[in-house]
Amino acid sequence: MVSPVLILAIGLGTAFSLGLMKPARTRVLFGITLTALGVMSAIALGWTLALATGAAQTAEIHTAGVAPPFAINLRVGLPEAALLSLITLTGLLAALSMRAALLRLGRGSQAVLLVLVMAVSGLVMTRDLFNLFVFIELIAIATAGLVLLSQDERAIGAGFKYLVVSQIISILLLVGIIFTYHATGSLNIDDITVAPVAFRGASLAMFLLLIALIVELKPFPANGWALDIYTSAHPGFSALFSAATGSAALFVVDKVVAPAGTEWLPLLTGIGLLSFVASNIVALRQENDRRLLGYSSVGQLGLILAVIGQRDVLGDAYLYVAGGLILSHAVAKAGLFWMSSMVRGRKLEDWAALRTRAPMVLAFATFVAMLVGLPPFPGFYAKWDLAQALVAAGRLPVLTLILLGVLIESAYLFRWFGYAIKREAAENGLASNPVDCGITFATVAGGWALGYLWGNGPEQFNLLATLPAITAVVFILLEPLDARIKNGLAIAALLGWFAMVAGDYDPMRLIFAAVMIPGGAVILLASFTEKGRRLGFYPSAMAMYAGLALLLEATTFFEFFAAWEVMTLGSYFLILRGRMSEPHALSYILFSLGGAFAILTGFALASGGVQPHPIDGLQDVAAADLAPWVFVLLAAGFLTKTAAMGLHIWLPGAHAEAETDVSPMVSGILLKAGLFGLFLMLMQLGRQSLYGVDLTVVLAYIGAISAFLGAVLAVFQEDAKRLLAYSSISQMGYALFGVALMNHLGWLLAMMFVINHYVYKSMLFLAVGGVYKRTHTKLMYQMGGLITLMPFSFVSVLVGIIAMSGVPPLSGFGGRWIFYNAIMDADLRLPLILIFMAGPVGFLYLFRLIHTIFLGQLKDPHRKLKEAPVWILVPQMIFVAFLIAFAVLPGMALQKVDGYIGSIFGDQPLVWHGRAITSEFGYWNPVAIMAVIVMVFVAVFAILIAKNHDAQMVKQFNIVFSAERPYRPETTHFAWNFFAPYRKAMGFLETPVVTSFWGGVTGGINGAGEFTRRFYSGNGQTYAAHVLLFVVAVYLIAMGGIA
Amino acid sequence: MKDVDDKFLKNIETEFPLREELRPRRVTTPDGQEIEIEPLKDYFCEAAPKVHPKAYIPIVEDFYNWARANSLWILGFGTGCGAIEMRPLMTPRFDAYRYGIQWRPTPRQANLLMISGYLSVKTLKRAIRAYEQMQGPKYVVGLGSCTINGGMYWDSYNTIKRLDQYLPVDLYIAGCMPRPEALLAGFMELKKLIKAGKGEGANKYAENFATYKANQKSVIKDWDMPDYNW
Amino acid sequence: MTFEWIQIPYALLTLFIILNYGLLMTAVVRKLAARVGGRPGIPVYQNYIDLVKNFALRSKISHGVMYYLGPVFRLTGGIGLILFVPTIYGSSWAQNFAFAGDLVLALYFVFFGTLGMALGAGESGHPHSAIGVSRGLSQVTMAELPLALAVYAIAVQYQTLSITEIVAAQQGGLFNWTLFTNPLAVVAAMFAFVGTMMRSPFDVVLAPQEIPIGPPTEYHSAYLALMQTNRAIFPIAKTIIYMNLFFGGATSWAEFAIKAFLLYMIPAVIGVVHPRFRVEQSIRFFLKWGLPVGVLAILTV
Amino acid sequence: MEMRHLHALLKQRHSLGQLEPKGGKLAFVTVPRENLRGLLTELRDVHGFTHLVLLTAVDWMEDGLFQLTYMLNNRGRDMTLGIRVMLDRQEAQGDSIHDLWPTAATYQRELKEMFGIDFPGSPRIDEEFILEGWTDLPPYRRDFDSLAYSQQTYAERPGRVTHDPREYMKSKLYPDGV
Repeated sequence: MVSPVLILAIGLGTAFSLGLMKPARTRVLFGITLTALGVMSAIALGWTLALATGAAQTAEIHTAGVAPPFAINLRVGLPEAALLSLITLTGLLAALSMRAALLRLGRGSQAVLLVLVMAVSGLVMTRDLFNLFVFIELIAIATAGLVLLSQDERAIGAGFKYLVVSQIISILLLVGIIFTYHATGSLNIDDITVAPVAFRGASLAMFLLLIALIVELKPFPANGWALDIYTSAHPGFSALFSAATGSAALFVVDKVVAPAGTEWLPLLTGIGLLSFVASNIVALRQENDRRLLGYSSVGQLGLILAVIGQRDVLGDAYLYVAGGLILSHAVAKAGLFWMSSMVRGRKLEDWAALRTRAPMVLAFATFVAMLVGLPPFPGFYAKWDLAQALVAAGRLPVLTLILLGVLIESAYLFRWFGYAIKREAAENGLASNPVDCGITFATVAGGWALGYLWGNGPEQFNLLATLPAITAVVFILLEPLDARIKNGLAIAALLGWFAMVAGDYDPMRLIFAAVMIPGGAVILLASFTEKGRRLGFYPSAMAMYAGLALLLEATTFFEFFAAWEVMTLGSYFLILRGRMSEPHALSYILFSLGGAFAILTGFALASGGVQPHPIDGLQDVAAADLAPWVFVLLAAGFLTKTAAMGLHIWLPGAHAEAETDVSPMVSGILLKAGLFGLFLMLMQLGRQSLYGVDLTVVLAYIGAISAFLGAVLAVFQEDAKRLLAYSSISQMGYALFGVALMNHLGWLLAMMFVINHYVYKSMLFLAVGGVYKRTHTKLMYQMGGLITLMPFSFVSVLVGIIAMSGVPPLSGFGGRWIFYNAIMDADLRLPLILIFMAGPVGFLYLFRLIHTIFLGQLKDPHRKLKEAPVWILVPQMIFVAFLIAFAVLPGMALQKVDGYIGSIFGDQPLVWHGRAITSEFGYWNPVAIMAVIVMVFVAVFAILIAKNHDAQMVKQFNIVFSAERPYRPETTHFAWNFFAPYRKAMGFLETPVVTSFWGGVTGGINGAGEFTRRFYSGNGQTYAAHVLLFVVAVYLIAMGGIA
Repeated sequence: MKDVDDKFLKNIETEFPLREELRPRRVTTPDGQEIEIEPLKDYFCEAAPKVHPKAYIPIVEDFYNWARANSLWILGFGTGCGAIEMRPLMTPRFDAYRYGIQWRPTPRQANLLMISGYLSVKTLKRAIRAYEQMQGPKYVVGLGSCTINGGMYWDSYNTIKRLDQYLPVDLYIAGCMPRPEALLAGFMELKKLIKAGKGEGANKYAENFATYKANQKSVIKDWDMPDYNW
Repeated sequence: MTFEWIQIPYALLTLFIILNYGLLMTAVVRKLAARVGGRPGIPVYQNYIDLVKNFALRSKISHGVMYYLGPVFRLTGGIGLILFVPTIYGSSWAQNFAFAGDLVLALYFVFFGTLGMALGAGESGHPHSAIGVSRGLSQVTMAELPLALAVYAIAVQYQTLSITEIVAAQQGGLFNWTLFTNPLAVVAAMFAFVGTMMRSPFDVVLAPQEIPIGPPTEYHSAYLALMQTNRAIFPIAKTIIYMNLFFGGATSWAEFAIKAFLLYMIPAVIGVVHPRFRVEQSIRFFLKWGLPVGVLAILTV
Repeated sequence: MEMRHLHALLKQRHSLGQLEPKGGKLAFVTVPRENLRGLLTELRDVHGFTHLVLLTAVDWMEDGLFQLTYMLNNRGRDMTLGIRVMLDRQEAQGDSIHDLWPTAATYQRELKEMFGIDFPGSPRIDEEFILEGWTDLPPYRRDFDSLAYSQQTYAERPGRVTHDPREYMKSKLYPDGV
């Protein structure tokens, strides 16, 4: 093993030796610089590997051969080694990224870069306070020098401001060091630990040390100077500044605070949280990509500072959590800065240029997911463990603030990602070249590798090692293939997985699995219509299906949550593919993440920090005091997914604007995940009361209100897919109501809805999508009379709406029959009224759907339309056949589930004999119903044929029109505002109360961001004053508490 | 014909242009194709009316005719001042309902068209349309002298003078206007005709379709509909 | 109960009786209304003549498949409704095919004909048809609500969904009728009854004066004849359900005839003295009067 | 008297013709075409003639003129004033007043169809009013011979005879010729 001191030595040595060489041979010089950085990285990596595998022990290096405090000592443990690798690698890649500037400015700049990397590395290794000071000074000078590399004029100002502030920091630090020496008699960090920190001077010393280091972390609001650097410096350097310097500074804080004692931790927590939340709020309003990244960096550093503040409760997991967050931040932020060097424009929208390069989009997605802490990246694992620890220690407010911050952060990051995918891409907006791309992809690879490493941690569930997740990743690699081949593979993968696992599931899980996995395969048949490569679709879809598959497999809280997040992420990318879906996908991911955080908190509350915690263990807390809170949190999360009224506003847009084959996936399948969660939760927790209110009753009310309002809103839609989306809200309301009844038949009803809603909603979305493919519009009133041109689509819509409205003989009726039997012995009477109202209202929008599209007057441009593409029809016809079969033989799916639910509730209200079903109250004989109806229908039809077989077939204008004739089909088709009389009576229900509420919330946060942003005036003196005021304020608050 | 001034007629514009909404037009389909729309062909059925034979068994036809006679559904369409004379038929004093006579608001369900008085050319077009949209067997009754020979509108520039030139009239009820009693008497006559199997106006119209059309088109200059309004 | 072949002729017989009863009764009601107005009115057999006449029309047109099937759906809905509900309590043969399903089936099958008719009318392409359907559906959403609540109330009251059992529970005297044991539910249900019988003040669907005549505007000949047949059957079928649920059912055909007639007269009488509601007015009416009664009914059971 | 007073008042600003009173409440006056608009506007806005009762035309074929009559009514004082404008029959063009009274547009459409008098700028002026597919002279022009037209256009039932009512009734009532 080479000594790690060589990292410093090589850095410094090369920097000096550069000065001795001929300045003209720039390429050689640059090569030497790179080599030096490469060697430094290699050493760091070697140490990391050795330490991680246990091949080496933590190295203590004493310079000058004497023990501290008489000499400087350096330490390289695993965290140090990992950070060193990060710093040196970032340095190497940054050098590559800045190659043009470095070559232009020659050896001096390269030397400064090397010094910076060396100094940052030294900062990590050293255990001596004064040495620390020296390195910080070195960093300050080197940074100021490198800032000037940029050709941006603002960089000069930024560099100057930076120098001013660093001097303040240095002074504070120096005074702190002097005080410390005075107090402890040593400058070695390890000695401070031993010495008592009892008297006032010591805590003041500690305060000065810490505050200096904290200001180095650019906390909000004392950070105006740093943001100017991010905005104006070369992005290659900004990456280094954010990833390497920031991480090292954090490490130093950690180093210093560890001996100082736990009483300092709340200070760190407070500053960290303030910085995290506030920076993210301000970032919401940023237009400039690099400044936004700057705010995000500040926020992330604040987050990690807050995590350092939690080191007392994190215990063994501390390194895992903090490390995960630091590495996620560093890799992602560095990657984004380097990418920004390729994007020509500085506006966020300019990133749309990335869209032309699929791998770049992948890189962007990777970095965004890493920053937000989504699976499978280290931040995700870290976030989970952090939440567990915080809840176990009773620090819910801290967790809440962190999650709030993450949510805001995801808001602007995903908005930005949405811009990149959806906005107009400028010509030549991307200055891509092999080197920059290489840097970016190296970073991406690093990110994924870290994800794998973190998943492989002790006692962890490695997401990337599961078969479904691997499949999803494989589909990223398969991207160059033709879409049809990929589609075939995807279907095979889904069916294969189902065949593999189906045997192990209980009947209820089996139904969910059948809907989610082979059900997904059936919908994928429709994707055969798409030609070309269809980049991005299959990885996203397979990620979603992987999430669903893992969800069903999950046995522990973590597995469940991880699967949930994977599913959310995959579906977000899927939804974002829609043509107009940018804002809707954003609101989808935000609501989903909000819901997911509720689930996270709920799980953490339930597990009490015990890892891993089996899902079945949830029932152990059912009797505990916190059980109702767990119930509320989990339910909130699941209700967000099922889009219960109040949390529904993401759904209509997301489902309506998605692509033809995506809408049925997200509507027919994805919504069921929420129901699945509710089932799991209720099975374990049972009824819970909060302040005397039975929470299942609340759920029932929410379900009933969703069922009713969803239906009413659907009635007023002009857009066919939006109508179906609102209808989903209503249908999920029914299912929710059934689940919340907490009796056997209620659950059976919900299961029936799981099957039925999947079938008919997928069918209707596909049919409407097929029509959209031909007419290029979703506005129903622009269509009309398509029945003769698209008979198959018509049949599937017809069967779909009969089934959905519950009219016998199709399967929807079964749902209604079970519903009536279920409510017979329920105590809930009032919400029933809403459910009863919802039924006929549903009839309204369904009729409108079929009438305005297929009946009425055919429009001019549609006269020559063809039937929808055959591959869109195939799944529809499968669904039609299934619906009819299921109507006659409901037992084929329900009987087993019925038995299973019976085993949960310990009763068996339904008796199945032959094809007939009897309950305590009534009976249902589907075969007889079908037979009678078919017989009567055929008989009446025969009479009509006998009389009217010779009827003259007429055309669309051959109608009696009060003795006039129709003018144009557009003016004859009664379609727009179809239920105008209904609107007159019930239109008040359309008032967008919920939308206004959420609009107010986002508006408020944005307003806060706008207000806070004015704080940054751009004036160096003001910034210096900020820093001083910040120090004074913190002093007053902190010393008041500590001393 | 002494009044006729041969030099008078000055057809300024003999050919009336087809109305804009009926002219062939080109539209772009959603796929970007250009297609030709011919409204009269694409939106209206072009088939000619058919002659419908009587039921094969005479007694069945007699039974049907009896039913038709006792279930006269009048199209609620008042063409002229005579419409006012129909309203009393619904009142207690006359009550036509007792004879199986009812008013229907849609031609599809009506089988008796009452031309109640003078018929301007503009209304004639609507009357023809309404008649053709009724389903056979169907009957036409002309009310008042205006439908017989023009009556007081004998020299009007805008009213037809002889209804049977344009529609197959089964029965005229004379008078200016005929009173409700006369109308009832006329209905009784019509019933007799129908029961006797003589109410074959629809078939007559189909048989002499060309003649009727020629007559109609000679007065309706802007023929803006298909030849037969199904 | 299970199926035996003899039930088919029995059911056809029931159907025959009800069809004739319906044709005669609607004519009698019209005649009564005429007499009130001082007119002689139509002959009582007029419905038969109209039916024959419409079947005997020679020329017909068709607007398409759904237009053609609309009346078939409509009549199937009416006939099916009769067949799924036991007509005479205690009769060995007038039970029809009630073994196929219970009250829930009857409630939901009502929509079968409505849906088919609406679709058929829709394909005719006539705006009045669509307007009529829009009005009718809007109105029915609220009009049916009190019935749903009342049905739930009495199902809970009798602890069964089987119509036969509900009728059985009402036997043994006038005061065993739901009318007296649960008056609130009956009042609520009667709101729905009046609201869905297509009579004034709730006949804005047809509204002959403004949108002649709503959904059936384009229908004629045998199509119309099928719909007329349904017009005779369907109100009776509905009346049978109400009779069975709220008024003690019928143990003989005579009782059936009297009860059905009296029930049918309720909307007829209300209709002749009330002007028409607009859709939003009737919706508000049901919200204001029907809904509270229904809510009381389910809360007090 | 009131009418004369008004006439005298208006005469100061507009070139009015002689007032032709027809009883106390109704009078007519003729104005040149170019004075029409100003006069109407003043009558409407200043003198309370807010109601356009009718706008009609008379065909003075022999003089080669069309006469337009604008009947205005002052509701408060129960006065009606008829304004006459003479137009050249050959040119047959009037000035649209649809911006003063929107209803005038309908009258002007009727005049266009029945007399062939054009009112440039009037809304929907070229659309058919009550005639459809009319191809002949405007039917209210006096050179249009309604009888001749109807005989040439509409089929007649043979056997129609015209009686002199006086002679006919005499023969009916006193068949013996007493």
